Amino acid sequence: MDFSDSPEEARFRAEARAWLEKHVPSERELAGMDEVERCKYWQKRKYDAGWACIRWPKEYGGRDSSAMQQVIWNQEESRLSPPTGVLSIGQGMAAPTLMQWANEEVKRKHLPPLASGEHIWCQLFSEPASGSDLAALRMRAEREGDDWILNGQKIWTSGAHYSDYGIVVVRSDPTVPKHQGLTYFFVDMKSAGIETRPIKQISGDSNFNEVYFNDVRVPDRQRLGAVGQGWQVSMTTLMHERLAIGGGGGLNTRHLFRLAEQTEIDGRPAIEDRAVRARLAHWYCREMGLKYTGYRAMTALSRGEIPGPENSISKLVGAVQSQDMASFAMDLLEFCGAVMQRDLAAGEGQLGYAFLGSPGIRIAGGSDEIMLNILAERVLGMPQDPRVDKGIPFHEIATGSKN
Amino acid sequence: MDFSDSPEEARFRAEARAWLEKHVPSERELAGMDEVERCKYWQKRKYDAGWACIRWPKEYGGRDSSAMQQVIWNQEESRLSPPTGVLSIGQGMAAPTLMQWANEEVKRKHLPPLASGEHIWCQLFSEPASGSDLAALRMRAEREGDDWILNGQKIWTSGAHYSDYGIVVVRSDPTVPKHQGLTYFFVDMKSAGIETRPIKQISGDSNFNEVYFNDVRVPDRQRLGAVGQGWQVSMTTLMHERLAIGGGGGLNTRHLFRLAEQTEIDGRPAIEDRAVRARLAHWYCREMGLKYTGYRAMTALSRGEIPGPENSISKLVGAVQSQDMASFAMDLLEFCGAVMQRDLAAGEGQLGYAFLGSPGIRIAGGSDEIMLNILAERVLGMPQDPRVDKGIPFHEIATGSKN
Amino acid sequence: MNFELSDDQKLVREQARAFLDEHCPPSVVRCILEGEEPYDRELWRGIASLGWLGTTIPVSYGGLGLSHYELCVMAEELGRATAPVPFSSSVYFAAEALLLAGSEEQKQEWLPQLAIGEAIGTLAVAEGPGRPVPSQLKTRVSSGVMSGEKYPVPDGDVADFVVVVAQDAALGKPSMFLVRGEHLNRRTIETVDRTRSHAWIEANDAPVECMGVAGQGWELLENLMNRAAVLFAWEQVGGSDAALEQARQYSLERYAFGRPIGSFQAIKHKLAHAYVNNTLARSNCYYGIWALANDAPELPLAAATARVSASQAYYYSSKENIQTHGGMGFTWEFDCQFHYRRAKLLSLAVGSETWWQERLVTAYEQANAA
Amino acid sequence: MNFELSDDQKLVREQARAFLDEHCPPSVVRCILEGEEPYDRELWRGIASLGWLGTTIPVSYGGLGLSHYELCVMAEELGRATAPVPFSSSVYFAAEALLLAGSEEQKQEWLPQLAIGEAIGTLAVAEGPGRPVPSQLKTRVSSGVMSGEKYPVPDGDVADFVVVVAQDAALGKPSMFLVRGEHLNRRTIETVDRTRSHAWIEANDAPVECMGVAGQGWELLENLMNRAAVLFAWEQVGGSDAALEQARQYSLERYAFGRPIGSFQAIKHKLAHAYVNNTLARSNCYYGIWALANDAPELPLAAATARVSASQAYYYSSKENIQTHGGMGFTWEFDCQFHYRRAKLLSLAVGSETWWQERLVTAYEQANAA
Repeated sequence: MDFSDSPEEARFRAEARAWLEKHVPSERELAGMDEVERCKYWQKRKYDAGWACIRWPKEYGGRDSSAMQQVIWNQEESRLSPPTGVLSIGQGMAAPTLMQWANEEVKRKHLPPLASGEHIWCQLFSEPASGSDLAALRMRAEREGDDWILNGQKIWTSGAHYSDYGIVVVRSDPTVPKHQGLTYFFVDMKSAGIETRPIKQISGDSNFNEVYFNDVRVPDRQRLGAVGQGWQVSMTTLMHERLAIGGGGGLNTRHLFRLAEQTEIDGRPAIEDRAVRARLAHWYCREMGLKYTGYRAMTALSRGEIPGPENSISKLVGAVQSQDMASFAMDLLEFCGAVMQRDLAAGEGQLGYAFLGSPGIRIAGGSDEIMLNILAERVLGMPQDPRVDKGIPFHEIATGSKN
Repeated sequence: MDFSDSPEEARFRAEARAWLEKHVPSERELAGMDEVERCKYWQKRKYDAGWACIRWPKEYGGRDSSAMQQVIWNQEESRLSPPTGVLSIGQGMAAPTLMQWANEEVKRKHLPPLASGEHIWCQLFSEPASGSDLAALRMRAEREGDDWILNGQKIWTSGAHYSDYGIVVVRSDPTVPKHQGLTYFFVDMKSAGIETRPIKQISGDSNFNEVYFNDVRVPDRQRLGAVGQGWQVSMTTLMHERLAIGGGGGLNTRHLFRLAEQTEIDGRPAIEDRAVRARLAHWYCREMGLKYTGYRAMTALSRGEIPGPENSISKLVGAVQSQDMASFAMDLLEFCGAVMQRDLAAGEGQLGYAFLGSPGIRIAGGSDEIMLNILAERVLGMPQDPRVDKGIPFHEIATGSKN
Repeated sequence: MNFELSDDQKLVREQARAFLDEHCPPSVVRCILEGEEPYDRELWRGIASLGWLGTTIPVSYGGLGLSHYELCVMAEELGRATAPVPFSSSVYFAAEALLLAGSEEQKQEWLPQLAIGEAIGTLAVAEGPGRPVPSQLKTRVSSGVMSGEKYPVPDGDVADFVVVVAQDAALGKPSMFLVRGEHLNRRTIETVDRTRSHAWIEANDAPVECMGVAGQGWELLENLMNRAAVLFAWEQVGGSDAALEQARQYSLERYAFGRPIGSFQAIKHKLAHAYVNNTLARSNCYYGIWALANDAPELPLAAATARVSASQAYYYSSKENIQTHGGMGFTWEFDCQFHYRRAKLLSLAVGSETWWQERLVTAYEQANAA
Repeated sequence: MNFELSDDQKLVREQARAFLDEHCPPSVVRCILEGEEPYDRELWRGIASLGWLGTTIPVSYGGLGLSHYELCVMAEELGRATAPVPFSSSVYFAAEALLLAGSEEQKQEWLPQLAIGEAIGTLAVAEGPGRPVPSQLKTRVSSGVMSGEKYPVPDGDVADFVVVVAQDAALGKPSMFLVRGEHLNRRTIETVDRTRSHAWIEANDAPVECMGVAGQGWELLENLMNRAAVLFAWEQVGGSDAALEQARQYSLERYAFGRPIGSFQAIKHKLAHAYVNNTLARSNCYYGIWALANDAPELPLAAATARVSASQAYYYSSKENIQTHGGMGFTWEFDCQFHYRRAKLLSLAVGSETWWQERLVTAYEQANAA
């Protein structure tokens, strides 16, 4: 057991680092660009030099690298924090789905522009009435000759307004049980009939959109998998989603230790208060547990094993902890904990921002409750809840007034 | 809002206290008696003076007192801690069931000896395969002329070995859905074919028994309610059980404060350690919340209202808290927390005893999970889990290898 | 034993609830959240016209002369409605401070105005981050004028006067002072809950009047905080019950996997825990209000007990209300955010849960040493 | 990056598990719980004959000369089996102490005997209730003889020698000493887990030998505790996994309401939480054993992190295992009690969770100050 690279890994790391240090664009170089332009700009540079999506096959724009090289590349790239965010859904979720389900023609046409950053993709799965219960989605697809006509509403779509394409799963047959009546497509987001509206969150951010489909025409050749096979195709996407989302944002214990050093309780640094110390120790242990669990996953990856359910743990533990830590940190500041006024609040109001953002982290990408179900069922092998909707035609399943 | 008695209440309290102070037997008077004898001795004295089961009608051995007078009596009696324990199931659970479901002849015959302490009753409900799911019980009753023949096993029966009678619910028809095939009896515990074995708990105590029924003959006149109505009759008993069991045993915060004053951390009293203080404060708040919830229930009672689900709360909060407090108290003693040797352990090893006893409190009288279900369903009006056994003949319901 | 509110007090609650249902629906709260107004003036006038602001102010000063029992049910209902008005500042802080420590002139000047909502008062304690310590107060009063800054001050941007605890230079100890709003520099500041306005205030040689015995400012503050803590706890319990009810209602109407999500144990037990927390907190609030209404020596312990359990209960129910709502719960459009914001704001309004835990144990020790 | 045990180390684990499955089934544990024997002698001989006791003892002293990586997987398996043997006392405490601070003679005398299980050693720190403080140790050594009492001492009733930290009268500071069992008064005492024997011991002018540098007894003890904490954490994680597995298995086999109780979310989520705790603790144990095996400066922080999370995980899984079993879970007859008792015992064996939380923050501060 050791923390150092193998000689090959070290060589690769040095090469990657050297290239990155030379080529990551400076703030000045990016001046005037919005976030989408920045990401595209940087991605194009990587693509031209053969450093884009390095684990992908060369013929689709990648480098044929190993999983471990991808991990090393990610570590090195993230050290320098170049702009990458808007590309992650297309490259991390849409692309693996295309690789597995699309025909060669589609792959050759669509994967290289994904790798180069020319095309941005988004994911259109959730609907207002189908969150945790994704397979309850209602958006309709009806066949018309060689095309399909899509009608309905999607929600929680990041980047819908700047995306070129979207992956979408829809109901092609409401008369069969819910998992059987779904079909999966990719759509041109510039198609007539698609309307996008941002959703404002309580933190004030708008990271998501609602997307309305009104008679949107999609050619049948943009179907992935067979008609009625949408659920299986979605599973490919979701498996990669769980790998893509981490503990995600929020506070960490380093922030908390620093705050406790800088804040006083009864005239002494808060870090000397044993009630504070006990809380810090508790959260630190869990954060480190996640960190080293990640190391174990990376090791498995480097040995060619498929990482297990570690990411469900990371998201579950991280989200709850981040909320409680934000609340506790605000308490440390006492009356002033509520202040979000930038010039007066500790850390420019970021505690309040973390507090308001954390409820979303506990839900996005699978709620706490769904994560616990996944761990219980898929890891511990415990039985599913009784499924009252099992085998029932979709249009006969009970729904409530809030669906 | 006030804590004092109304003038009538005060008068009653004074009367009760005066009698109690004069008549509660001294330790010397009780010397040589076992617990059962002590309880009977004291009960007989109360009965003879008209102070037994005071809320019961006079014709059944009571005093026709009000609910509030009963509360006051209980407060005054418990101040002096005379022996009462072995009578509580008969008087608190069997008697109310008889009052509601027995005919006049049975009531006149059996209630007075319950009030006088002459007869001790026990409750025979749970079975090895039916704990939380009481209605899944299997013990059979088959009709034979004017009698019923009982066969099977009951468990968790307190006091079975010294009881004169028992209330028992059994399956009289396994071919109908499970709640419909039950019938309720009272049985003479000296009947041929009844065998009792104590169950040892991990704390070393044996508060419960297994009771085996082998062709036990019970006259039909000892049936309570109609054939097949056993579930409804049981509900009467269980409603009174939930009133009878409280937070029950275990540690309280007063013990913990005292321990924290007497134990040192790094050469200072543990009570000065803020981590300790925060924990004590947390538990204290919950304990006081239970205490004042009890006051509210008593007030409701005094106004003739029926107490709500407070006792589910008390048991739920009290049991979990008692376990955590015992564990924490042992931690305060550090290495020595594990010691149960009477002459060396703090409080003569009672912490370890509380630690070992607390898992039982979390289960007896309804597990944490059942209590939460009760609160969610009966108080908050939330729906039941889907019942896969609903409407299915009992003998066709799925069972596992541990049932 | 009579550990219950009287029928009259319950009637007050019902009337308060009916009034707020009508005049303080979520749309009113949202209007303040999204707009620039510091509070809802129409609601404030309505509350004033019902006499709520003068509940515990003696009749001789223009109030209703009722007890704290009547006040606590109003607090509960205002909490339930997350009402966007400076009620707590004017009533729990300013009026209580005047009644505790005001001179006859001060009372005569301000109480009648507070009682009818013509004046708004508040209390300024904090001077930025951390737990205030009497010896370290930076705001100072010398020769009758005050200098220094205080923030956050609830409703400090709209208050006609502010009760301030400041270092009394002559004594080297804190005293309590009253300063008029017009003598302050002040600006509205952003907090986690914009439905309750807060300010940064600054005094530069602002003229002040002393309240109570000079040099006893900290003892007065402690007493005032204990009293306010009980009333805030009632507000918190009202809010917490409302958040639970919101979650419960949604869980019955929202279906997943062919059944209401409220039939899943994960949701049922979550809400049952919220119910337990709320019940324990409410019972502690009963004891707290008894201690407050009777000026009982148990007040410090009773207030801390009510305060800690109410803060915990409201945090839990407000965050799990969002969680129960799933994705919609954390959208701006849904109203779940009102309770989540308010829960945090109230939990800091008179000192954090941690602080009150510490106060609780201190009060316990003092009660048991006596 | 290679954050995993080697295939050889995993093989050691498999062999250990296979051996203990055969030679340490629940019936063996129960026999010690219910009987008068201090430990299972046959199991002890078996373990000794496999060389486990000498895992980290150099070959020159009769051991296997392997690393702590091999030792930690044995600790895990012994924890899983709740093995009733003095392994931790002899190996984590006595052998480690000799390797850290023993003189050449002491090593030559004791290590070969420890390695083959002919001698049992242990460590005595506690002198009754509370957290030991170096300046307040009552056991004293003066002119080469020791007086005082220590309890509880794990396996103190069967140990051939005891490593003791005692006040060194000549220096006024604690030193570490070795005292032979025959020079002690001792008696077996009852603890929460009778499957691991404990004693009260007393020295009356007992002859002792110094270990390590005189006056550095406390520093040695701190180091020894950090090392032992990592190994105990592995034992705890092994036990915690076994308790979870027991609960899981029962939940699949026990039916209520016509379905396995493991299909109810109350049970599923309970066990999922246990799984999360165990996984985090195990990952922290990986880091801990890396720090121990490499004598890394991160050891104090790594040990505390592993220790705290392992103590929490085992407490949770052992108590919720009983809860999952319902009524049968708290009977003497069922085996759930083994983990519940052992979890508590181990969580105190080298200092409580609270203490280690305190040590963790201290280590964090030191690491970040450096």
